[in-house]
Amino acid sequence: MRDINIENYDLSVKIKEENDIVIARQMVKNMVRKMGFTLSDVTKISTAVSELARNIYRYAGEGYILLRGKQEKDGKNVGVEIVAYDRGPGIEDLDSALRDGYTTTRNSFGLGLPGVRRLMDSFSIESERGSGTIVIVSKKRRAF
Amino acid sequence: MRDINIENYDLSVKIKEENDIVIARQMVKNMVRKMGFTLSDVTKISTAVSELARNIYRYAGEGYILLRGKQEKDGKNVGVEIVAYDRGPGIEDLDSALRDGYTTTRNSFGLGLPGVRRLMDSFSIESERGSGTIVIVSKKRRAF
Amino acid sequence: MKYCERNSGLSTVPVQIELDDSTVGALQNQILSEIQSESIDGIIIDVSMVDVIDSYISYVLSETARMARLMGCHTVMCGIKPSVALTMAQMGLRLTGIHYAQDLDHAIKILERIVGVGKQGA
Amino acid sequence: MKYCERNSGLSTVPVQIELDDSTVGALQNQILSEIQSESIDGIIIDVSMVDVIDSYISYVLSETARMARLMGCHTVMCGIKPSVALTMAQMGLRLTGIHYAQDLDHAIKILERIVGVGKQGA
Ligand SMILES: Nc1ncnc2c1ncn2[C@@H]1O[C@H](COP(=O)(O)OP(=O)(O)O)[C@@H](O)[C@H]1O
Ligand SMILES: Nc1ncnc2c1ncn2[C@@H]1O[C@H](COP(=O)(O)OP(=O)(O)O)[C@@H](O)[C@H]1O
Repeated sequence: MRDINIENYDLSVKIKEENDIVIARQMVKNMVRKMGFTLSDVTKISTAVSELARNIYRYAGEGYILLRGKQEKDGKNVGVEIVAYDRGPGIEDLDSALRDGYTTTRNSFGLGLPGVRRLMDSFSIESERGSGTIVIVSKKRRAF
Repeated sequence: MRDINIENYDLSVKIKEENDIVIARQMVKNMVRKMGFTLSDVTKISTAVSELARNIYRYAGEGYILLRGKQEKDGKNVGVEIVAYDRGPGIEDLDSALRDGYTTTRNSFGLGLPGVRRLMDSFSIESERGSGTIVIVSKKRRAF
Repeated sequence: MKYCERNSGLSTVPVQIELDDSTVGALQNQILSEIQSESIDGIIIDVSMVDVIDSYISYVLSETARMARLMGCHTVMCGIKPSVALTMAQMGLRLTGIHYAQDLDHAIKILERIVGVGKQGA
Repeated sequence: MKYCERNSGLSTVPVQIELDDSTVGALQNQILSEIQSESIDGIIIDVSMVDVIDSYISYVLSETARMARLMGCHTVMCGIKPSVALTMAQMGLRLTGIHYAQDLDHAIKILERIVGVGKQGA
Protein backbone atom coordinates (compact mmCIF):
# COMPACT_ATOMS: atom_id res chain seq x y z
CA MET A 1 0.00 0.00 0.00
CA ARG A 2 1.11 3.55 -0.64
CA ASP A 3 2.50 5.63 2.18
CA ILE A 4 0.38 8.44 3.56
CA ASN A 5 2.23 11.18 5.43
CA ILE A 6 -0.18 13.19 7.53
CA GLU A 7 2.25 16.12 7.59
CA ASN A 8 1.47 16.77 3.94
CA TYR A 9 -2.15 17.63 4.73
CA ASP A 10 -3.70 20.89 5.88
CA LEU A 11 -6.09 19.17 8.23
CA SER A 12 -6.18 15.81 9.95
CA VAL A 13 -9.01 14.49 12.11
CA LYS A 14 -8.53 11.21 13.91
CA ILE A 15 -11.53 8.85 13.88
CA LYS A 16 -11.71 6.59 16.92
CA GLU A 17 -15.21 6.92 18.30
CA GLU A 18 -18.65 7.39 16.81
CA ASN A 19 -18.77 11.08 17.65
CA ASP A 20 -15.67 11.70 15.53
CA ILE A 21 -17.79 11.09 12.40
CA VAL A 22 -19.69 14.30 13.12
CA ILE A 23 -16.51 16.15 14.11
CA ALA A 24 -14.78 15.15 10.86
CA ARG A 25 -17.65 16.27 8.68
CA GLN A 26 -18.01 19.57 10.55
CA MET A 27 -14.29 20.35 10.28
CA VAL A 28 -14.23 19.48 6.59
CA LYS A 29 -17.41 21.48 6.02
CA ASN A 30 -15.77 24.54 7.59
CA MET A 31 -12.62 24.16 5.51
CA VAL A 32 -14.29 23.74 2.13
CA ARG A 33 -16.74 26.53 2.88
CA LYS A 34 -13.79 28.83 3.54
CA MET A 35 -12.15 27.59 0.34
CA GLY A 36 -15.11 29.00 -1.56
CA PHE A 37 -16.93 25.85 -2.64
CA THR A 38 -20.61 26.33 -3.47
CA LEU A 39 -23.22 25.29 -0.91
CA SER A 40 -24.18 22.22 -2.86
CA ASP A 41 -20.55 21.11 -3.26
CA VAL A 42 -19.96 21.74 0.46
CA THR A 43 -22.92 19.43 1.15
CA LYS A 44 -21.65 16.77 -1.24
CA ILE A 45 -18.14 16.83 0.21
CA SER A 46 -19.43 16.77 3.82
CA THR A 47 -21.71 13.85 3.01
CA ALA A 48 -18.85 11.95 1.37
CA VAL A 49 -16.69 12.53 4.46
CA SER A 50 -19.51 11.30 6.66
CA GLU A 51 -19.60 8.00 4.70
CA LEU A 52 -15.83 7.55 4.71
CA ALA A 53 -15.47 8.39 8.41
CA ARG A 54 -18.26 5.98 9.31
CA ASN A 55 -16.59 3.19 7.33
CA ILE A 56 -13.35 3.82 9.24
CA TYR A 57 -15.20 3.73 12.56
CA ARG A 58 -17.27 0.67 11.67
CA TYR A 59 -14.82 -1.53 9.82
CA ALA A 60 -11.36 -0.40 10.92
CA GLY A 61 -12.05 1.00 14.40
CA GLU A 62 -9.53 3.79 13.95
CA GLY A 63 -8.13 5.96 11.18
CA TYR A 64 -7.84 9.46 9.77
CA ILE A 65 -9.68 11.89 7.56
CA LEU A 66 -7.14 14.14 5.83
CA LEU A 67 -7.69 17.20 3.69
CA ARG A 68 -5.55 19.43 1.56
CA GLY A 69 -6.02 22.12 -1.02
CA LYS A 70 -5.02 21.07 -4.48
CA GLN A 71 -3.86 23.01 -7.49
CA GLU A 72 -5.69 21.78 -10.55
CA LYS A 73 -3.77 20.95 -13.74
CA ASP A 74 -4.87 24.16 -15.42
CA GLY A 75 -2.76 25.91 -12.78
CA LYS A 76 -5.32 28.44 -11.68
CA ASN A 77 -8.31 26.50 -10.44
CA VAL A 78 -8.12 24.94 -7.03
CA GLY A 79 -9.78 21.92 -5.62
CA VAL A 80 -9.70 19.79 -2.54
CA GLU A 81 -8.28 16.34 -1.95
CA ILE A 82 -9.64 14.19 0.86
CA VAL A 83 -8.11 10.98 2.10
CA ALA A 84 -9.68 8.37 4.36
CA TYR A 85 -6.89 6.28 5.72
CA ASP A 86 -6.91 3.35 8.11
CA ARG A 87 -4.75 0.38 9.07
CA GLY A 88 -7.73 -1.87 9.65
CA PRO A 89 -8.53 -5.28 8.19
CA GLY A 90 -8.83 -4.06 4.60
CA ILE A 91 -11.69 -4.81 2.21
CA GLU A 92 -12.14 -8.48 1.35
CA ASP A 93 -13.75 -8.00 -2.04
CA LEU A 94 -13.06 -4.58 -3.49
CA ASP A 95 -15.12 -5.03 -6.66
CA SER A 96 -18.18 -5.96 -4.68
CA ALA A 97 -17.64 -3.13 -2.17
CA LEU A 98 -17.92 -0.61 -4.99
CA ARG A 99 -21.20 -2.07 -6.25
CA ASP A 100 -24.52 -0.47 -5.30
CA GLY A 101 -26.23 -2.40 -2.56
CA TYR A 102 -23.27 -4.46 -1.39
CA THR A 103 -22.77 -4.38 2.37
CA THR A 104 -21.39 -6.67 5.04
CA THR A 105 -23.41 -5.01 7.77
CA ARG A 106 -27.05 -4.90 8.72
CA ASN A 107 -28.86 -1.58 8.69
CA SER A 108 -27.32 -0.29 5.53
CA PHE A 109 -28.22 0.43 1.92
CA GLY A 110 -24.67 -0.47 0.86
CA LEU A 111 -24.52 2.84 -1.00
CA GLY A 112 -21.61 4.36 0.94
CA LEU A 113 -18.60 3.85 -1.32
CA PRO A 114 -20.51 3.93 -4.63
CA GLY A 115 -22.30 7.07 -3.37
CA VAL A 116 -19.01 8.77 -2.48
CA ARG A 117 -17.69 7.89 -5.92
CA ARG A 118 -20.66 9.61 -7.57
CA LEU A 119 -20.47 12.70 -5.35
CA MET A 120 -16.81 13.43 -6.03
CA ASP A 121 -14.88 14.25 -9.23
CA SER A 122 -12.19 11.63 -8.71
CA PHE A 123 -12.14 8.48 -6.62
CA SER A 124 -9.44 5.92 -5.97
CA ILE A 125 -9.30 3.14 -3.44
CA GLU A 126 -6.52 0.85 -2.33
CA SER A 127 -6.99 -1.91 0.20
CA GLU A 128 -4.84 -4.77 1.38
CA ARG A 129 -5.96 -7.64 3.60
CA GLY A 130 -4.57 -7.00 7.05
CA SER A 131 -2.91 -3.71 6.08
CA GLY A 132 -5.77 -1.26 5.76
CA THR A 133 -7.67 0.91 3.34
CA ILE A 134 -6.92 4.21 1.63
CA VAL A 135 -9.65 6.09 -0.20
CA ILE A 136 -8.55 9.23 -2.05
CA VAL A 137 -11.19 11.52 -3.51
CA SER A 138 -11.08 15.01 -4.91
CA LYS A 139 -13.39 17.74 -6.09
CA LYS A 140 -12.75 20.82 -8.20
CA ARG A 141 -14.05 24.16 -7.05
CA ARG A 142 -16.69 25.41 -9.41
CA ALA A 143 -18.12 28.88 -9.71
CA PHE A 144 -21.73 27.67 -9.55
CA MET B 1 14.44 17.75 20.16
CA ARG B 2 11.69 15.31 20.99
CA ASP B 3 9.79 13.54 18.23
CA ILE B 4 6.23 14.59 17.54
CA ASN B 5 4.06 12.06 15.70
CA ILE B 6 1.02 13.76 14.27
CA GLU B 7 -0.81 10.42 14.14
CA ASN B 8 -1.10 10.50 17.91
CA TYR B 9 -3.30 13.58 17.84
CA ASP B 10 -7.05 13.90 17.34
CA LEU B 11 -6.71 17.01 15.23
CA SER B 12 -3.96 18.55 13.19
CA VAL B 13 -4.10 21.88 11.39
CA LYS B 14 -1.22 22.91 9.18
CA ILE B 15 -0.13 26.54 9.43
CA LYS B 16 1.37 27.89 6.23
CA GLU B 17 -0.40 31.14 5.50
CA GLU B 18 -1.83 33.96 7.58
CA ASN B 19 -5.39 32.77 7.18
CA ASP B 20 -4.50 29.45 8.82
CA ILE B 21 -4.17 31.28 12.17
CA VAL B 22 -7.92 31.90 12.14
CA ILE B 23 -8.66 28.39 10.87
CA ALA B 24 -6.58 26.81 13.64
CA ARG B 25 -8.27 28.77 16.38
CA GLN B 26 -11.74 28.07 14.99
CA MET B 27 -11.08 24.34 14.71
CA VAL B 28 -9.65 24.19 18.23
CA LYS B 29 -12.54 26.30 19.54
CA ASN B 30 -15.02 23.80 18.07
CA MET B 31 -13.19 20.83 19.55
CA VAL B 32 -12.84 22.15 23.10
CA ARG B 33 -16.41 23.43 23.08
CA LYS B 34 -17.58 19.92 22.20
CA MET B 35 -15.32 18.53 24.92
CA GLY B 36 -17.36 20.50 27.44
CA PHE B 37 -14.94 23.27 28.43
CA THR B 38 -16.55 26.37 29.91
CA LEU B 39 -16.96 29.45 27.72
CA SER B 40 -14.14 31.25 29.45
CA ASP B 41 -11.77 28.30 29.10
CA VAL B 42 -12.76 27.95 25.44
CA THR B 43 -11.82 31.61 24.99
CA LYS B 44 -8.50 31.19 26.82
CA ILE B 45 -7.56 28.10 24.82
CA SER B 46 -8.57 29.70 21.49
CA THR B 47 -6.57 32.81 22.33
CA ALA B 48 -3.52 30.71 23.25
CA VAL B 49 -3.80 28.85 19.94
CA SER B 50 -4.04 32.16 18.10
CA GLU B 51 -0.72 33.27 19.66
CA LEU B 52 1.05 29.98 18.98
CA ALA B 53 -0.22 29.72 15.40
CA ARG B 54 0.86 33.29 14.69
CA ASN B 55 4.34 32.60 16.04
CA ILE B 56 4.60 29.60 13.71
CA TYR B 57 3.47 31.70 10.75
CA ARG B 58 5.69 34.66 11.61
CA TYR B 59 8.91 33.04 12.77
CA ALA B 60 8.92 29.54 11.26
CA GLY B 61 6.82 30.03 8.13
CA GLU B 62 5.23 26.62 8.46
CA GLY B 63 4.21 24.19 11.17
CA TYR B 64 1.32 22.46 12.91
CA ILE B 65 -1.22 22.99 15.67
CA LEU B 66 -2.07 19.61 17.18
CA LEU B 67 -4.74 18.72 19.72
CA ARG B 68 -5.66 15.67 21.70
CA GLY B 69 -7.87 14.80 24.61
CA LYS B 70 -5.98 13.90 27.73
CA GLN B 71 -6.88 11.76 30.71
CA GLU B 72 -5.87 13.57 33.88
CA LYS B 73 -3.88 11.77 36.57
CA ASP B 74 -6.96 11.36 38.75
CA GLY B 75 -8.25 9.06 35.99
CA LYS B 76 -11.68 10.61 35.68
CA ASN B 77 -11.15 14.22 34.73
CA VAL B 78 -10.24 15.00 31.18
CA GLY B 79 -8.29 17.82 29.72
CA VAL B 80 -6.80 18.92 26.46
CA GLU B 81 -3.22 18.98 25.25
CA ILE B 82 -2.21 21.34 22.48
CA VAL B 83 1.09 21.28 20.65
CA ALA B 84 2.55 23.97 18.40
CA TYR B 85 5.25 22.34 16.36
CA ASP B 86 7.54 23.73 13.69
CA ARG B 87 10.88 22.96 12.06
CA GLY B 88 11.77 26.61 11.72
CA PRO B 89 14.88 28.49 12.91
CA GLY B 90 14.25 27.90 16.62
CA ILE B 91 14.31 30.55 19.33
CA GLU B 92 17.65 32.26 19.84
CA ASP B 93 17.21 33.17 23.48
CA LEU B 94 14.55 31.08 25.18
CA ASP B 95 14.76 32.79 28.58
CA SER B 96 14.17 36.18 27.04
CA ALA B 97 11.37 34.90 24.81
CA LEU B 98 9.42 33.90 27.89
CA ARG B 99 9.81 37.32 29.49
CA ASP B 100 6.99 39.86 29.30
CA GLY B 101 7.69 42.47 26.69
CA TYR B 102 10.43 40.65 24.79
CA THR B 103 9.93 40.61 21.06
CA THR B 104 12.08 40.50 17.94
CA THR B 105 9.39 42.02 15.78
CA ARG B 106 7.83 45.43 15.45
CA ASN B 107 4.12 45.81 16.17
CA SER B 108 4.02 43.58 19.18
CA PHE B 109 3.64 43.74 22.94
CA GLY B 110 5.91 40.68 23.30
CA LEU B 111 3.23 39.09 25.45
CA GLY B 112 2.55 36.07 23.25
CA LEU B 113 4.47 33.24 24.91
CA PRO B 114 4.26 34.58 28.49
CA GLY B 115 0.55 35.20 27.91
CA VAL B 116 -0.01 31.65 26.69
CA ARG B 117 1.85 30.37 29.73
CA ARG B 118 -0.52 32.25 32.04
CA LEU B 119 -3.67 31.18 30.18
CA MET B 120 -2.92 27.45 30.33
CA ASP B 121 -2.44 25.02 33.23
CA SER B 122 0.83 23.59 31.98
CA PHE B 123 3.40 24.97 29.57
CA SER B 124 6.59 23.52 28.19
CA ILE B 125 8.79 24.72 25.38
CA GLU B 126 11.70 23.16 23.58
CA SER B 127 13.65 24.90 20.87
CA GLU B 128 16.85 24.15 19.03
CA ARG B 129 18.71 26.49 16.70
CA GLY B 130 18.03 25.34 13.17
CA SER B 131 15.77 22.47 14.23
CA GLY B 132 12.56 24.15 15.29
CA THR B 133 10.30 24.82 18.21
CA ILE B 134 7.82 22.69 20.15
CA VAL B 135 5.42 24.29 22.59
CA ILE B 136 3.23 21.89 24.59
CA VAL B 137 0.43 23.29 26.71
CA SER B 138 -2.51 21.72 28.46
CA LYS B 139 -5.65 22.67 30.31
CA LYS B 140 -7.90 20.68 32.63
CA ARG B 141 -11.61 20.74 32.08
CA ARG B 142 -13.31 22.44 34.97
CA ALA B 143 -16.97 22.40 35.90
CA PHE B 144 -17.15 26.21 36.27
CA MET C 1 -35.16 16.94 19.32
CA LYS C 2 -38.50 17.72 20.84
CA TYR C 3 -42.06 17.47 19.67
CA CYS C 4 -43.38 20.94 19.16
CA GLU C 5 -46.79 20.41 17.73
CA ARG C 6 -49.43 17.80 18.32
CA ASN C 7 -53.03 17.79 17.34
CA SER C 8 -55.58 15.27 16.26
CA GLY C 9 -53.42 12.21 15.65
CA LEU C 10 -50.55 14.10 14.07
CA SER C 11 -47.08 14.66 15.44
CA THR C 12 -44.29 16.94 14.18
CA VAL C 13 -40.65 16.11 14.87
CA PRO C 14 -38.15 18.91 14.22
CA VAL C 15 -34.71 17.39 13.72
CA GLN C 16 -31.67 19.16 15.08
CA ILE C 17 -28.96 20.51 12.85
CA GLU C 18 -26.27 17.87 13.33
CA LEU C 19 -27.51 14.30 13.20
CA ASP C 20 -25.00 11.85 14.60
CA ASP C 21 -25.51 8.10 14.52
CA SER C 22 -26.77 7.71 18.08
CA THR C 23 -29.08 10.73 17.77
CA VAL C 24 -30.74 9.29 14.70
CA GLY C 25 -31.21 5.99 16.58
CA ALA C 26 -32.75 7.82 19.54
CA LEU C 27 -35.00 9.70 17.13
CA GLN C 28 -36.29 6.43 15.73
CA ASN C 29 -37.04 5.03 19.19
CA GLN C 30 -38.80 8.17 20.25
CA ILE C 31 -40.99 8.29 17.14
CA LEU C 32 -41.97 4.63 17.36
CA SER C 33 -42.78 4.71 21.07
CA GLU C 34 -44.83 7.85 20.56
CA ILE C 35 -46.84 6.18 17.81
CA GLN C 36 -47.43 3.24 20.11
CA SER C 37 -48.43 5.12 23.25
CA GLU C 38 -50.52 7.88 21.67
CA SER C 39 -52.85 7.35 18.78
CA ILE C 40 -50.97 8.93 15.95
CA ASP C 41 -51.71 8.33 12.26
CA GLY C 42 -49.29 10.86 10.82
CA ILE C 43 -45.71 11.80 11.60
CA ILE C 44 -44.05 14.87 10.08
CA ILE C 45 -40.25 14.82 10.23
CA ASP C 46 -39.03 18.37 9.77
CA VAL C 47 -35.45 18.32 8.39
CA SER C 48 -35.29 21.99 7.41
CA MET C 49 -32.31 22.53 9.74
CA VAL C 50 -30.36 19.45 8.68
CA ASP C 51 -27.18 20.03 6.62
CA VAL C 52 -26.15 16.45 5.88
CA ILE C 53 -28.24 13.32 5.28
CA ASP C 54 -25.90 10.46 4.48
CA SER C 55 -26.63 6.80 3.76
CA TYR C 56 -26.93 5.73 7.38
CA ILE C 57 -29.27 8.56 8.36
CA SER C 58 -31.32 7.81 5.23
CA TYR C 59 -31.45 4.16 6.15
CA VAL C 60 -32.70 4.81 9.67
CA LEU C 61 -35.32 7.33 8.52
CA SER C 62 -36.50 4.92 5.85
CA GLU C 63 -36.66 2.07 8.35
CA THR C 64 -38.55 4.26 10.79
CA ALA C 65 -41.15 5.08 8.16
CA ARG C 66 -41.49 1.40 7.30
CA MET C 67 -42.01 0.41 10.93
CA ALA C 68 -44.39 3.34 11.50
CA ARG C 69 -46.42 2.15 8.50
CA LEU C 70 -46.71 -1.30 10.06
CA MET C 71 -48.12 0.44 13.12
CA GLY C 72 -50.68 2.24 10.94
CA CYS C 73 -48.90 5.57 10.71
CA HIS C 74 -47.86 7.56 7.64
CA THR C 75 -44.61 9.54 7.51
CA VAL C 76 -43.95 12.80 5.69
CA MET C 77 -40.56 14.46 5.55
CA CYS C 78 -40.67 18.22 5.10
CA GLY C 79 -38.33 21.12 4.47
CA ILE C 80 -35.41 19.19 3.01
CA LYS C 81 -32.76 21.63 1.76
CA PRO C 82 -32.22 21.60 -2.02
CA SER C 83 -28.50 20.88 -1.60
CA VAL C 84 -29.29 17.91 0.66
CA ALA C 85 -31.90 16.56 -1.77
CA LEU C 86 -29.44 16.95 -4.65
CA THR C 87 -26.72 15.09 -2.75
CA MET C 88 -29.06 12.24 -1.82
CA ALA C 89 -30.25 11.93 -5.39
CA GLN C 90 -26.70 11.83 -6.73
CA MET C 91 -25.72 9.14 -4.22
CA GLY C 92 -28.70 7.06 -5.27
CA LEU C 93 -30.41 7.28 -1.88
CA ARG C 94 -34.16 6.94 -1.99
CA LEU C 95 -36.19 7.05 1.21
CA THR C 96 -38.83 4.45 0.44
CA GLY C 97 -42.16 4.75 2.17
CA ILE C 98 -41.70 8.41 2.99
CA HIS C 99 -43.74 11.20 1.44
CA TYR C 100 -42.02 14.52 0.78
CA ALA C 101 -43.41 17.98 1.44
CA GLN C 102 -42.00 21.46 0.87
CA ASP C 103 -43.00 22.77 4.26
CA LEU C 104 -45.17 22.04 7.28
CA ASP C 105 -48.42 23.27 5.70
CA HIS C 106 -47.81 21.14 2.67
CA ALA C 107 -47.00 18.14 4.92
CA ILE C 108 -50.26 18.54 6.82
CA LYS C 109 -52.18 18.74 3.52
CA ILE C 110 -50.56 15.53 2.33
CA LEU C 111 -51.44 13.70 5.53
CA GLU C 112 -55.01 14.99 5.39
CA ARG C 113 -55.32 13.62 1.89
CA ILE C 114 -53.86 10.23 2.76
CA VAL C 115 -55.51 9.44 6.04
CA GLY C 116 -57.79 12.29 6.87
CA VAL C 117 -55.87 13.09 10.05
CA GLY C 118 -55.63 16.63 11.25
CA LYS C 119 -58.97 17.51 9.63
CA GLN C 120 -60.76 17.86 12.91
CA GLY C 121 -58.18 20.44 14.00
CA ALA C 122 -58.18 22.41 10.76
CA MET D 1 -16.91 45.84 9.03
CA LYS D 2 -19.05 48.76 8.18
CA TYR D 3 -19.89 52.01 9.83
CA CYS D 4 -23.45 51.88 10.97
CA GLU D 5 -23.95 55.09 12.85
CA ARG D 6 -22.58 58.54 12.40
CA ASN D 7 -23.70 61.74 13.95
CA SER D 8 -22.09 64.91 15.18
CA GLY D 9 -18.41 63.98 15.05
CA LEU D 10 -18.88 60.48 16.32
CA SER D 11 -18.39 57.23 14.47
CA THR D 12 -19.28 53.69 15.51
CA VAL D 13 -17.35 50.70 14.15
CA PRO D 14 -18.92 47.31 14.68
CA VAL D 15 -16.25 44.64 14.41
CA GLN D 16 -17.00 41.31 12.79
CA ILE D 17 -16.89 38.07 14.68
CA GLU D 18 -13.60 36.62 13.45
CA LEU D 19 -10.74 39.10 13.37
CA ASP D 20 -7.83 37.87 11.29
CA ASP D 21 -4.57 39.75 11.01
CA SER D 22 -5.25 41.43 7.71
CA THR D 23 -8.78 42.39 8.73
CA VAL D 24 -7.54 44.13 11.85
CA GLY D 25 -5.00 45.99 9.70
CA ALA D 26 -7.73 47.06 7.28
CA LEU D 27 -9.84 48.15 10.24
CA GLN D 28 -7.05 50.43 11.43
CA ASN D 29 -6.62 52.02 8.01
CA GLN D 30 -10.32 52.59 7.64
CA ILE D 31 -10.68 54.20 11.05
CA LEU D 32 -7.70 56.50 10.57
CA SER D 33 -8.68 57.63 7.09
CA GLU D 34 -12.22 58.29 8.30
CA ILE D 35 -10.92 60.46 11.14
CA GLN D 36 -8.81 62.36 8.64
CA SER D 37 -11.42 62.93 5.95
CA GLU D 38 -14.42 63.63 8.14
CA SER D 39 -14.31 65.65 11.32
CA ILE D 40 -14.60 63.01 13.97
CA ASP D 41 -13.68 63.51 17.63
CA GLY D 42 -14.92 60.17 18.95
CA ILE D 43 -14.63 56.61 17.68
CA ILE D 44 -16.61 53.77 19.25
CA ILE D 45 -15.25 50.32 18.46
CA ASP D 46 -18.00 47.79 19.13
CA VAL D 47 -16.45 44.37 19.86
CA SER D 48 -19.61 42.73 21.21
CA MET D 49 -19.43 40.03 18.51
CA VAL D 50 -15.73 39.29 18.86
CA ASP D 51 -14.78 35.92 20.41
CA VAL D 52 -11.00 36.23 20.55
CA ILE D 53 -8.78 39.27 21.12
CA ASP D 54 -5.18 38.10 21.17
CA SER D 55 -1.96 40.08 21.60
CA TYR D 56 -1.68 41.15 17.97
CA ILE D 57 -5.28 42.35 17.74
CA SER D 58 -4.80 44.18 21.05
CA TYR D 59 -1.64 45.77 19.75
CA VAL D 60 -3.28 47.07 16.59
CA LEU D 61 -6.34 48.40 18.46
CA SER D 62 -4.07 50.09 20.98
CA GLU D 63 -1.94 51.61 18.24
CA THR D 64 -5.04 52.77 16.40
CA ALA D 65 -6.26 54.57 19.51
CA ARG D 66 -2.84 56.17 20.00
CA MET D 67 -2.75 57.42 16.40
CA ALA D 68 -6.38 58.56 16.59
CA ARG D 69 -5.50 60.55 19.72
CA LEU D 70 -2.69 62.30 17.85
CA MET D 71 -5.31 63.27 15.28
CA GLY D 72 -7.49 64.72 18.05
CA CYS D 73 -9.90 61.79 18.35
CA HIS D 74 -10.85 59.75 21.43
CA THR D 75 -11.48 55.99 21.26
CA VAL D 76 -13.96 53.98 23.31
CA MET D 77 -14.24 50.20 23.07
CA CYS D 78 -17.66 48.84 23.97
CA GLY D 79 -19.38 45.53 24.52
CA ILE D 80 -16.33 43.41 25.23
CA LYS D 81 -17.43 39.91 26.28
CA PRO D 82 -16.56 39.01 29.88
CA SER D 83 -14.65 35.89 28.77
CA VAL D 84 -12.58 37.99 26.36
CA ALA D 85 -11.87 40.63 29.03
CA LEU D 86 -10.86 37.90 31.48
CA THR D 87 -8.52 36.33 28.96
CA MET D 88 -6.88 39.64 28.10
CA ALA D 89 -6.43 40.45 31.77
CA GLN D 90 -4.84 37.08 32.47
CA MET D 91 -2.45 37.47 29.54
CA GLY D 92 -1.42 40.87 30.82
CA LEU D 93 -2.78 42.75 27.82
CA ARG D 94 -3.80 46.31 28.49
CA LEU D 95 -5.15 48.48 25.71
CA THR D 96 -3.57 51.80 26.62
CA GLY D 97 -5.31 54.96 25.54
CA ILE D 98 -8.67 53.26 25.09
CA HIS D 99 -11.69 53.91 27.25
CA TYR D 100 -14.01 51.02 27.99
CA ALA D 101 -17.81 51.06 27.97
CA GLN D 102 -20.40 48.40 28.69
CA ASP D 103 -22.52 49.21 25.69
CA LEU D 104 -23.14 51.80 23.02
CA ASP D 105 -25.15 54.16 25.23
CA HIS D 106 -22.46 54.09 27.85
CA ALA D 107 -19.81 54.69 25.17
CA ILE D 108 -21.66 57.76 23.90
CA LYS D 109 -21.96 59.11 27.47
CA ILE D 110 -18.23 58.67 28.00
CA LEU D 111 -17.41 60.51 24.80
CA GLU D 112 -19.83 63.32 25.66
CA ARG D 113 -18.10 63.72 29.00
CA ILE D 114 -14.60 63.74 27.52
CA VAL D 115 -15.02 65.94 24.49
CA GLY D 116 -18.58 67.06 24.40
CA VAL D 117 -19.17 65.38 21.06
CA GLY D 118 -22.55 63.96 20.25
CA LYS D 119 -24.26 66.51 22.49
CA GLN D 120 -25.74 68.45 19.64
CA GLY D 121 -27.45 65.29 18.45
CA ALA D 122 -28.71 64.15 21.85
N1 LIG E 1 -12.38 1.24 5.70
C1 LIG E 1 -12.87 -0.01 5.49
N2 LIG E 1 -12.25 -1.09 6.02
C2 LIG E 1 -12.72 -2.34 5.80
N3 LIG E 1 -13.85 -2.61 5.09
C3 LIG E 1 -14.53 -1.58 4.54
C4 LIG E 1 -14.08 -0.24 4.72
N4 LIG E 1 -14.95 0.57 4.06
C5 LIG E 1 -15.88 -0.24 3.50
N5 LIG E 1 -15.64 -1.55 3.78
C6 LIG E 1 -16.42 -2.73 3.31
O1 LIG E 1 -17.08 -2.38 2.10
C7 LIG E 1 -18.49 -2.59 2.21
C8 LIG E 1 -19.26 -1.58 1.41
O2 LIG E 1 -19.04 -0.28 1.96
P1 LIG E 1 -20.10 0.87 1.70
O3 LIG E 1 -20.38 0.93 0.24
O4 LIG E 1 -19.59 2.10 2.34
O5 LIG E 1 -21.43 0.39 2.38
P2 LIG E 1 -21.78 0.17 3.91
O6 LIG E 1 -20.67 0.76 4.75
O7 LIG E 1 -23.03 0.90 4.07
O8 LIG E 1 -21.88 -1.30 4.05
C9 LIG E 1 -18.77 -2.54 3.70
O9 LIG E 1 -19.92 -3.26 4.04
C10 LIG E 1 -17.50 -3.15 4.29
O10 LIG E 1 -17.55 -4.57 4.27
N1 LIG F 1 7.92 29.28 16.74
C1 LIG F 1 8.92 30.18 16.88
N2 LIG F 1 10.05 30.06 16.14
C2 LIG F 1 11.06 30.97 16.27
N3 LIG F 1 11.03 32.00 17.13
C3 LIG F 1 9.94 32.18 17.88
C4 LIG F 1 8.83 31.29 17.81
N4 LIG F 1 7.89 31.70 18.70
C5 LIG F 1 8.39 32.79 19.30
N5 LIG F 1 9.63 33.10 18.83
C6 LIG F 1 10.53 34.22 19.28
O1 LIG F 1 10.17 34.57 20.61
C7 LIG F 1 9.85 35.96 20.71
C8 LIG F 1 8.77 36.18 21.75
O2 LIG F 1 7.55 35.59 21.32
P1 LIG F 1 6.15 36.08 21.88
O3 LIG F 1 6.25 36.16 23.36
O4 LIG F 1 5.10 35.23 21.31
O5 LIG F 1 6.02 37.57 21.38
P2 LIG F 1 5.83 38.13 19.90
O6 LIG F 1 5.56 36.99 18.98
O7 LIG F 1 4.69 39.04 20.04
O8 LIG F 1 7.13 38.80 19.60
C9 LIG F 1 9.44 36.35 19.31
O9 LIG F 1 9.63 37.73 19.09
C10 LIG F 1 10.37 35.48 18.46
O10 LIG F 1 11.65 36.06 18.33
